[in-house]
Amino acid sequence: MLFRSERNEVSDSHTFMSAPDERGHFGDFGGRFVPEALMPACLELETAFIDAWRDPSFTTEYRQVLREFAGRPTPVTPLDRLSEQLGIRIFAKREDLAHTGSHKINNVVGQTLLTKRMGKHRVIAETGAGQHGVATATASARLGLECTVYMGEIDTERQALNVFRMELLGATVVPVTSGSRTLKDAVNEAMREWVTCVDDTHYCLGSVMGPHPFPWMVREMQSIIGIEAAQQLKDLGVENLDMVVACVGGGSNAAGVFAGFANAPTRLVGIEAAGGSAVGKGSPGVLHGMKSLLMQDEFGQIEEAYSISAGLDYPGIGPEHAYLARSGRAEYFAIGDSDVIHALQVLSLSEGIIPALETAHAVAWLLQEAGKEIPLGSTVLLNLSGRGDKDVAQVREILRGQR
Amino acid sequence: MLFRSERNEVSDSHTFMSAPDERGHFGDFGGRFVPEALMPACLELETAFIDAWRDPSFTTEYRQVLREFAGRPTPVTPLDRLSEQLGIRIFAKREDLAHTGSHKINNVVGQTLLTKRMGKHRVIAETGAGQHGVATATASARLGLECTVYMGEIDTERQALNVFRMELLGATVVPVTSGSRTLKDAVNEAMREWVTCVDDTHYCLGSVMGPHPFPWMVREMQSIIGIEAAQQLKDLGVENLDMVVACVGGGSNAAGVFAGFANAPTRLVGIEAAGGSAVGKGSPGVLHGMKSLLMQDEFGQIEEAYSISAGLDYPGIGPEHAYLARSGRAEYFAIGDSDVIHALQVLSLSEGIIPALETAHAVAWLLQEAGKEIPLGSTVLLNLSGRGDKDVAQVREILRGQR
Amino acid sequence: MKSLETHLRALRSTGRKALVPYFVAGLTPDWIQHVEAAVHAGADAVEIGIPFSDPMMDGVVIQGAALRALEAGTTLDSLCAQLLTLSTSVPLIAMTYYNIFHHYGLERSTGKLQSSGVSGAIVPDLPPEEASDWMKASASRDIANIFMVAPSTPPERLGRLARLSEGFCYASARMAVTGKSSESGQGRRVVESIRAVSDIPTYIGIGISTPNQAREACEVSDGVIVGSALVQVILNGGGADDVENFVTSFRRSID
Amino acid sequence: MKSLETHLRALRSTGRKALVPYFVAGLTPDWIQHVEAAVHAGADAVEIGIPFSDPMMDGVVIQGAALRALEAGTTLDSLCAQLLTLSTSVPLIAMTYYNIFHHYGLERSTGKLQSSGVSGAIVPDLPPEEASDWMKASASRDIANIFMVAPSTPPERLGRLARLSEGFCYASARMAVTGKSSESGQGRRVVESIRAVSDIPTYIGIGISTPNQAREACEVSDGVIVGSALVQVILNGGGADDVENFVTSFRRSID
Ligand SMILES: Cc1ncc(COP(=O)(O)O)c(C=O)c1O
Ligand SMILES: Cc1ncc(COP(=O)(O)O)c(C=O)c1O
Repeated sequence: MLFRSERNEVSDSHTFMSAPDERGHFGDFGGRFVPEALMPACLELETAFIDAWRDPSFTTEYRQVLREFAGRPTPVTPLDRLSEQLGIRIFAKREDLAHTGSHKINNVVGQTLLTKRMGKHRVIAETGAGQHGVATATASARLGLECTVYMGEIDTERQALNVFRMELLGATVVPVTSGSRTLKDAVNEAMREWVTCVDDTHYCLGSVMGPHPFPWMVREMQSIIGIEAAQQLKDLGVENLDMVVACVGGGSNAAGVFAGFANAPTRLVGIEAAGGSAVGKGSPGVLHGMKSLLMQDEFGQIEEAYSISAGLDYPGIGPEHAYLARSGRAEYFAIGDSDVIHALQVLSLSEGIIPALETAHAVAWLLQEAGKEIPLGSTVLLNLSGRGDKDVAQVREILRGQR
Repeated sequence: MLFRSERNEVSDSHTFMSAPDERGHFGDFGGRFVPEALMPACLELETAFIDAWRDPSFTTEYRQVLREFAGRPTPVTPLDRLSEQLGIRIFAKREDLAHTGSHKINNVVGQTLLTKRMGKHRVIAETGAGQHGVATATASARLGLECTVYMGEIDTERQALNVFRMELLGATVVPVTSGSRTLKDAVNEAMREWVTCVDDTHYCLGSVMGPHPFPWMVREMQSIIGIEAAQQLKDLGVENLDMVVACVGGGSNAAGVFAGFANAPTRLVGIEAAGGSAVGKGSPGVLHGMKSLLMQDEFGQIEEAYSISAGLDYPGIGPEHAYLARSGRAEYFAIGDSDVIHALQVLSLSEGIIPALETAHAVAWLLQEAGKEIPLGSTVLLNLSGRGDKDVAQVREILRGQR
Repeated sequence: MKSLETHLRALRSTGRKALVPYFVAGLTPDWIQHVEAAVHAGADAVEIGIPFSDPMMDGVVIQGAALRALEAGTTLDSLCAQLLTLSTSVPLIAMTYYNIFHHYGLERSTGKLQSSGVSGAIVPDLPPEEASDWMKASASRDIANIFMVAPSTPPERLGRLARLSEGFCYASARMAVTGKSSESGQGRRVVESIRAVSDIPTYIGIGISTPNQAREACEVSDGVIVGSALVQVILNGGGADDVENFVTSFRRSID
Repeated sequence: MKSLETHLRALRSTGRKALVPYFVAGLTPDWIQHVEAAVHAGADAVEIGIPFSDPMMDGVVIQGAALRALEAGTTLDSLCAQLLTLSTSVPLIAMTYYNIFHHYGLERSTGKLQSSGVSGAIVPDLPPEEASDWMKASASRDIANIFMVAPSTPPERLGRLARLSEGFCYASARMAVTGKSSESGQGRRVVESIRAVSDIPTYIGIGISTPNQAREACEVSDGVIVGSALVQVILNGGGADDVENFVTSFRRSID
């Protein structure tokens, strides 16, 4: 765990990915921009998280559930055939093998345990494609918590099977009909709903975004990825990792894996979808309780993201990423939809791993930049954030359309 | 590994699940009933397997690939809420968390490594629902082997997404139009095809069936399940396991988990689909290269199985299971389609794990027999052979139809 | 003391309960006439909702209205220009989300508001912890910062919010976003808690949708804010007359 | 020596090449007439295919024919009853998969075959390693066991198969299941290997579909087995006349 008992101004101490300041700032970003009605819940959550994260009985249970239920540690797989093709040495951290098929489970296991510890018996969550929703429904079922998931109406139609999956797990899925009827609006709606039920309900946010303490807490709960990977690479005899590459929607899988290498001489690279590129096309702004980089028009209206992958279909990015980008510690690049399908095919064919479309963005960047941004001979860790099973129907349609 | 350097008559030594006799017999069952054209290939395979399985460099690589690529060990999860409901203590061995979503990967990792070792560059396989096909395509992609999968035409239509998944992984899927156009005929066709290409092609059979050495070899390659589970239960403080329960199609996941407990005082229970119940409704016969228990009519024509779950939709059973059943060492029960959906729902709701329909047969039996065949207070290991993601569309249709 | 607060304290001292209707700027081409009709019917101040794409504190009615206003091309610039055409002179209070001002620039925003006749601002997603830059920018422009107090606000926080509030203190009647509600809510309790620590005028809002609810609220508070119910009238196609009738009915009920 | 082998050796000593057509029993109601027509046209022995649900060694033609025969209700009992009506007297050789006999009972099966006039059996999925029970049961019924030798059979195995074979030894021309083939195959090599270890009559089958291929095969072998090509004629709706013409053309070609 990366918990620091003393929370410093990150920029002062010159260590990266330690705790934010008392108000949840990572440099100029972060904070807590929520209606007064939610402030007490955020403060309560902050206290509860700090307390739990320091409590060995909590962290022990958290790690035990990750191990016995969620399948951690996930392996690090050397991608031999792709490495040979590209002239760089690639290892993949296999979050696709975690229960429910992505890194999302790490976070929800932690947050649902925290929900119980806070004496609440219900969680709400937002979801885009449904990965975080399925993960939340899963962790809730395990603990017998009630669970309601907000999902843009368009997404409930596109991802009808994931809706059914959540229902099988006992969750109620509420289609959100406001705004663009996708992820951004699902977050709005979950926040609105949370106002009405903060007493007995925890909002189980799905990425390193939202008001403090969410970005910090979710990063901490995902840091297990990077901590494991650093050790596993050592065990595999890799002494100097040149680069870590991860896709970025809100940024939780990236933050989790970066956390293991933030203070090592390793380049940290986040890959956004070109149509949801908050670092590349965004500017500072305030949305969903945080100050961060956002895609917005000249009057500060938030723009709708568009990406082939629902999980990257978000106009913002977690505030710590905004800070890492502006401080230069991490770099962010964008990949367009057209390169993503090809990357998914290449990884499937060469390594026998069908990645999620989100993850395929990071793969596409490796294919594109090997020998350019990534010097030949480099050693690279790819965070394989999820499996592509949820996406194959969509990919099939797209490839059919191309013929 | 359960390899015994001396292969004994099983019944003589009074140990169970050791190697079969020289001709591949488990008691009265097993053997090698194949056309002469395939005999040399079966003999070559037997030699190659024995040689490889004794070679630490092979078993080391096999275990390394299982660890680094396939995600082993899979965890053992205490099913606390279900245990409380039923009054028995249930642990689940989580094969659903293995790469590609079921235990099938264990076998194909071994067989594809063996294919390379034999100097062959191509594999063929049969598949029903597509789990073994996807697993074979996966392991083949990883090694750069050519891969052709035979699949009943009806199954290619029912499981169009799995066909596409295999294609993404570089495999060629051949629809089989003969006979009942399902799994049984896919096996026939794969065998017919193998005759034409034994020189450079290995037939990667998907369960503990077929001619010697397949039933033995596949069981050995799946025994990692039981070996891991026995150790993990010890680590969890479980000293006396009363019962192991697994679903049985061909019987590979059951054989794999039984292997860890065959010579312990643990009841071994296999659950067949009522419509594919070779032990319950079958009689001795010869099919697909083996003597075993088969569902057949009075003139020895093989009956078509019918099950809600494609993976149990097989009129036979592996010969070692026939032996274990006749010797009394293991017991076999059958569960009808109507109980399966309910069991899938119960496990999803109470534990946050959506099982495969195959696996749900074993769950249904636990629900039905807790307090009856399974005395209250018993400690039971459920082999959770696969995840239900492949089945949710079908389950949704069925539940809709019921409303 | 900012001029809004001076004004509203003076109003209170006359014994009159403040009626503050809420409009979504730019919702219809004649929205300025709607504002004028409300003033004519007895509004003491008007909330000017500046539409935002992601109104986290608003229910479906105001969300829908904001979306329509945005689709009609409403911007901070356009609505401020329109405010200059207003023929009435009650206090105007801007209500919007922080990103609008943050993106436009804090100095630039407050300058714009002031020059458009706005003397107060409610920014529901800007808590005091994050408000210092905004408070600095608004100080020099005589824009009063109105904070909300929620039923969930604990005592220590409540004191701070009440003390920081300028103009009036916004007592949220319920744990909910804007929108109709039939229950009477917790406005009374919230107002009493504010009164215990501050003598600032205190108005109840969130879920006041009938004249009866308004009257009840005014038994304890110094005024009421009426939002969604009025916006609904306009969404239903109501014109200036309907607005006037609507506001009149509330006015009568609280006088 | 079983009587089938005595008969076939005697045939060979006359210099005549053996022509063995294959029929799927029960494929059509008049299948017995087809057999008779073939004999009339010069068949020296006939293979009687007993249909099985899962014919692992057969290509699409014979699979389809077997399925049709089964759907028509063909059983071991029914076809044996029909064999008794045959008006000709060439040797009959049963060909089927082991499960048919295993399930019917080995003693019972061989008894049934003998009493129906069958004097040989080809069971392609019964290798010598598993054949001892069957060989015991067939010994007392004068049923000759015919083993197949494949192009892939290694020398040691080949010797054993040739020695065990009774009646004749079946040289498989290619690594494939039954069905048409245009290439000439490896029959010549297989026959030569068998000749090197045994003087049993040796016939080539698997993929012999034209009179030309048959003639070529008989340059080295003692006879040919013609299966799928003939079954196809019947599947196409051909009657006894067509069978007679078909067999005649093969007879002419190898004489
Ligand atoms: C597999 C996968 N990767 C990445 C993401 C993006 O989220 P984050 O940036 O928080 O990791 C998602 C979101 O659904 C996902 O499912
Ligand atoms: C999840 C799962 N369980 C069980 C089976 C049945 O096979 P076996 O009996 O060989 O384990 C299958 C076959 O597809 C399967 O996918």
